[in-house]
Amino acid sequence: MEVTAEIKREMFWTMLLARRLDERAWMLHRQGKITFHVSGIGHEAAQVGAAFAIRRGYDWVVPYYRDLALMLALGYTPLDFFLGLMGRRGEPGSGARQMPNHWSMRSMNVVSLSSPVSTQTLHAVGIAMGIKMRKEDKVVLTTVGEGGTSQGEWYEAVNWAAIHRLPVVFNVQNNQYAISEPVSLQMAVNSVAEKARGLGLPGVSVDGMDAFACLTAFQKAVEDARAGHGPVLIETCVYRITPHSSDDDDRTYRSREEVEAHKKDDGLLRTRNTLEREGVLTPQAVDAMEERARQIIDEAAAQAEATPYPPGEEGAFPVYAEEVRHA
Amino acid sequence: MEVTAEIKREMFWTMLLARRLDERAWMLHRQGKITFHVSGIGHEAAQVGAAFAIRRGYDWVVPYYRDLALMLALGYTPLDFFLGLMGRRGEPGSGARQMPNHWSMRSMNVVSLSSPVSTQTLHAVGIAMGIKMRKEDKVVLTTVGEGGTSQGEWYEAVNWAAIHRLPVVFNVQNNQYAISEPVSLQMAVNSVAEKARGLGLPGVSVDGMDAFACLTAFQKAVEDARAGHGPVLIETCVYRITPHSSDDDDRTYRSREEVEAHKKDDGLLRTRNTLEREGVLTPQAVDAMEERARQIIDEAAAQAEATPYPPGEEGAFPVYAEEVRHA
Amino acid sequence: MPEITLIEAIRQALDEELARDDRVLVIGEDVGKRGGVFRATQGLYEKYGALRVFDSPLAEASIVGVGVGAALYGLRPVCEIQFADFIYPAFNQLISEVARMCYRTNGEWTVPMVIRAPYGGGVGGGLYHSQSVEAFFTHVPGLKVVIPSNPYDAKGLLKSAVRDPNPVLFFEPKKGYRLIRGEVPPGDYTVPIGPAQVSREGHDLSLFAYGMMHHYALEAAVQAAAEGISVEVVDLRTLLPVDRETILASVRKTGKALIVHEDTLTGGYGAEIAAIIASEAFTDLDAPVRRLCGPDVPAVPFSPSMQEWFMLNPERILREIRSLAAY
Amino acid sequence: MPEITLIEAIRQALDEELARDDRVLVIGEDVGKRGGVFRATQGLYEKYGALRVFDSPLAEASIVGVGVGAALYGLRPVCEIQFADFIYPAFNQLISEVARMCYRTNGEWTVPMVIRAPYGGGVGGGLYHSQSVEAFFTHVPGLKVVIPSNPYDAKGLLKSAVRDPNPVLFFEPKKGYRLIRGEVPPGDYTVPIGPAQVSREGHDLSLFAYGMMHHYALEAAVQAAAEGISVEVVDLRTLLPVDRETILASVRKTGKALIVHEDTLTGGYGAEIAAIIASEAFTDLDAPVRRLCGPDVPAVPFSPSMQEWFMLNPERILREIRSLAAY
Ligand SMILES: Cc1ncc(C[n+]2csc(CCOP(=O)(O)OP(=O)(O)O)c2C)c(N)n1
Ligand SMILES: Cc1ncc(C[n+]2csc(CCOP(=O)(O)OP(=O)(O)O)c2C)c(N)n1
Ligand SMILES: [Mg+2]
Ligand SMILES: [Mg+2]
Repeated sequence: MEVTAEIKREMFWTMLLARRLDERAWMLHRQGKITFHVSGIGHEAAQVGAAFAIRRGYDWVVPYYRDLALMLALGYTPLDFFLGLMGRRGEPGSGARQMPNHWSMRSMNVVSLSSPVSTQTLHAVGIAMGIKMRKEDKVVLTTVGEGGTSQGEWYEAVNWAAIHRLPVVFNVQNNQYAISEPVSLQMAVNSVAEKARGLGLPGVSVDGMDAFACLTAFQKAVEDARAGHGPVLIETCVYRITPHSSDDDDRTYRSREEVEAHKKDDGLLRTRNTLEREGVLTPQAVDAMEERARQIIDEAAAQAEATPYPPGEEGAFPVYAEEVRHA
Repeated sequence: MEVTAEIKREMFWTMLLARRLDERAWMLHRQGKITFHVSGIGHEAAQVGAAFAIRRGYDWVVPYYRDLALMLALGYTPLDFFLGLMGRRGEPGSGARQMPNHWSMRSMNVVSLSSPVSTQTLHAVGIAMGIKMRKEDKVVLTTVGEGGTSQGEWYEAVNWAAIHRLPVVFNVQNNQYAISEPVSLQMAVNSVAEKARGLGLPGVSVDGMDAFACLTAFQKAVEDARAGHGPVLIETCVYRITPHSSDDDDRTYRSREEVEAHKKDDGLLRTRNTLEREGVLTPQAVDAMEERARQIIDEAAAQAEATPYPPGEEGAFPVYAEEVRHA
Repeated sequence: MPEITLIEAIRQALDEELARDDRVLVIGEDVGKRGGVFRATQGLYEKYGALRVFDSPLAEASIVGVGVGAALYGLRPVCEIQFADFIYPAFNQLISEVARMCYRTNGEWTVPMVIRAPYGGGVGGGLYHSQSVEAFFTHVPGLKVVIPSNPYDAKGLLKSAVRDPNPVLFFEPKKGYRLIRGEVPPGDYTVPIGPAQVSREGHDLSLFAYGMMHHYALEAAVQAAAEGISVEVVDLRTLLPVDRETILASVRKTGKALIVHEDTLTGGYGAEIAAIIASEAFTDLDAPVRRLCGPDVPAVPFSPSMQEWFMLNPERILREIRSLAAY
Repeated sequence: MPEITLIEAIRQALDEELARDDRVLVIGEDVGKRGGVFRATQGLYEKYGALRVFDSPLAEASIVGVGVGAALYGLRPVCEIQFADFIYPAFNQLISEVARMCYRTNGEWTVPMVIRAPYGGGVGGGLYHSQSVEAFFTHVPGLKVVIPSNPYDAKGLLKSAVRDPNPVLFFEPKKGYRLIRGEVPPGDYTVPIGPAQVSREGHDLSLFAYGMMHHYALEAAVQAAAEGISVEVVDLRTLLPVDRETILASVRKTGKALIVHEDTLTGGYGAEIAAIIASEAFTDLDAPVRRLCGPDVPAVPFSPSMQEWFMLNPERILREIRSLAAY
């Protein structure tokens, strides 16, 4: 699939929007307007690479909490995001029952996420079982952090998909930390890709700061999975530029120098430079995008702030399917 | 370590005793004298290879339910075995609370086993943590079936040991079936050894019908682990010659021809042939061993049958350590 | 009407549901060629193929987690846990995912699925093949919990479970699999999930039970009648949601309540029933609410003597009836 | 005496126990350099080193399972589950192994270990950072379950837990970590596991609570006193084993019982307390046993409005007190 200039600009736009939204969330937190934020800064390039490799709305997506850029690419809106951050009425994924970043978007085949890490990986495999039973040519993309790969459920999921050659692309976003713990405390191998090979599926490691390298890797994996060649694991090597969440203080476990070094090689910057070099973007075009992002974000944030909380009694349902009122 | 003729004879004797005990258990089941038996026939050579590679009573052992031969090598007696089969008073591992083959022998550092597969693998790792903390040069041997390696807990255990280079020898007794399911329904790779490599530890596959090949492989692994080089996984390729248990009917899922073929290449036969060829054993010596085994087994079975059940009310304790009466 | 066994009723329900709705699939260990270790799926693999009667890896978290995915995709998975004792590896999926998918997505996603498991003691299964696990799940909003006591209900309730838009845990009293026979019409019918059933009318006291204990309760009630005590027996059948109306109506009539279950006493399901009665029928009570339950030890011991000590039986229930009636 | 926070009391207990007994070690996610996400282990890594304050992989089954092994080896592990909501992956280890090691080996092996976890809502944590999980464990013979409500008890009970020869689950009301302060003597003392505590004497009704709800109960009791209602408040503190004597003595005195917990109603811990009272204090009761508990929904929703709807508070408890007093 050719990556046209337009696609490249759209990818960049999505990354940019994700970044600015995320930064706004941090600002809202500092202002005391929200209580919690978990950030995707540093992951955007890789997520956008994944998003643009699938048939959005046709393929299935089983994401995790850092996937803001991925979700935006799937049609999640800045307003959706703010409603989630603020727990306001009409939050689309859960009616404000879930914490921020616990996405769900049925219209786009995006499945709901819980907080315990890695449970979702098995859901991706179950969906792929359905796809296989129904002889569809759909693919499931599922994401998780590298720390999450220490969970037995993650292993079981990958193993099951490998045995039955199911159409799943397992994306592990390796940002080098699980809260405070470095990768060396999660695994004895140098990359998650090696783990995949031990389970009998291809494992690929790709530079997650390079959106287009990611796109290429995901396109190949998606193509293989769609063609019935079985699952693939793609490790996107990214870096968590922020603390784990707004509750974290990362100064206790990593140096400022380390973080600063990674900021300089950030995926958003790199993509911008590449696209400017290629003539796909001009500085003026980027400025215009920045302006557009700011406007969109200002408006969405204001609208969310103006939205009330759901009535408390709505917490009473729907415990069972019979009680669903808004589905 | 030199494998003297005496050691070889002892290994053969242990295998033989295990086999005859196991056959007796099947007979007792047919006679309606016991309600359940889970058999180790076909696994003996590999287990004896493992047992003779460790320092028995010094190293730790975390076994699984097929390990009769391993347990005999550790000092478990035929009487212990029959008391377990019949649920009689004085059964040493559990006071007849547990099903047969759920060993425990504290005097020999053999840890108690539950029925849910693979939980024990994590215990082995915890013991190895203690060994490391205390700077001992002990090693932990733990066993499991190949089906058990599908459990997340197994993966987590191996991963943890690999990360911290703990002195554990993980033995997977691959007998090609988990009840009715062939290996191809448990993993996409050709051997469990490959899984180990994906987790960053050496994985070795060895012919489990060859007791001495097993011995050599385990000796090397134990030596490495003891020297602080970290864990090793040894897959012993065996065959479950009997149904899964006395509750199983294996004719529903595998052919008689397959089973018969494996019987012909059984580890006990092979060891006998090897040792006779080497002049370590004579047919007369084997006959004498058979006779000794029969006597021991007859006596033990009779003694167990003559032993009463524990008083039912003993089931009331010890739920808590304060209630222990027999420890 | 033909008399069939409990297990045959379950097999029939599965067979008919697989035939009725091509979204239905069975997932579990040894459910394929082997037809299940209790033969609940005998012949179904041959009839519906390996994709719809699916031999899973030996991994319960996977069985349930993949089931969730399949349900999200639009299928109707019936997951088999080989013994209820082995449901714990799936506990995270059951509590974190299955039970709250509907609630957490405000109904955007639901997981219509059934989780079947044989439970209960008295079968020589020892600590890990005898457990009653219902109380872990009757505390979990979002789940339905069903325990049939007879073939008619088993078939009808299982069909309802398969068609229910919610997740249903379906625990089968395995001691009764072949022991309990009853009339079952061939072909389609359902028994609704929810209502308890007054299986014997009486006026001196109300006896609440389910599963095997319901049979013992009936036996005891017959004997009590011979002594002039009129016992109303209620088969709870659906444990969650609780059928408060039937329970309270019975107690209001008789003024005395005895709750019987095989599971251990403290924190067992009977506590909830007792608490409801104590709160809602206070003025109707002529005697303290009594519970007759398994003793507070971890599970049923193996030795026949201790197993008998653990298990309830009609005689012990009768004694409790006499004592309560005399209050 | 110095006033310290709940979390500081816990930190002190850990620190002093690590210093007192070199068999004690702490295992958990982010407990090392990070000092725990709630800072319960702050400074301990620096003081006792990486082996005794051990950063585990992101895998709760492992944390507990390795803890079991360590305990078998002779150590005294204190396992931290980062949030109680994430204890479910360890459920199999807790139920199948931890709770019944002593029983199943007739006391040959025991697993003295502590499993700590912050629990409870009202902290904006949504469905997966707010759960009360005690009822899953108060049903399990072999476990002890402790929930301290104040710094003095927290320190004294945690020390007792570390020294207990049995496994102890220690749930900490995280909303109170920094909110609740109290006098705590520096240095060593213990509070025994077992006895509940009458924290306020009264004669009109008995109110049973624990954790955060105990504080709300006390507040409500003070307000009730102003209205002329004399409430006896009992801090249950140890949930398993149940302190029947203290509970029954109080109810016999007041004739009325109100049980308050944050966890959802059906099948919650309060059911057992209600059942005990209904059975043992029947003739002393002047009113139905009441339970005031969380609503039967899967867990606390995120949005502040729905969270408030879910959570109990002193006002709601006061209303229930008035209603029961007026009965
Ligand atoms: C089962 C479980 N245990 C603990 C946590 C708490 N927790 C939330 S995120 C996290 C670290 C995740 O690290 P990783 O998987 O690498 O993803 P990242 O956050 O780095 O993207 C932890 C420990 C959790 N959410 N789930
Ligand atoms: C968690 C769990 N699930 C299911 C079972 C039932 N079960 C007992 S043995 C067994 C097969 C084990 O196969 P494998 O690990 O290969 O060991 P083998 O019996 O072949 O030696 C099964 C499914 C169990 N014991 N534990
Ligand atoms: Mg990470
Ligand atoms: Mg096997």
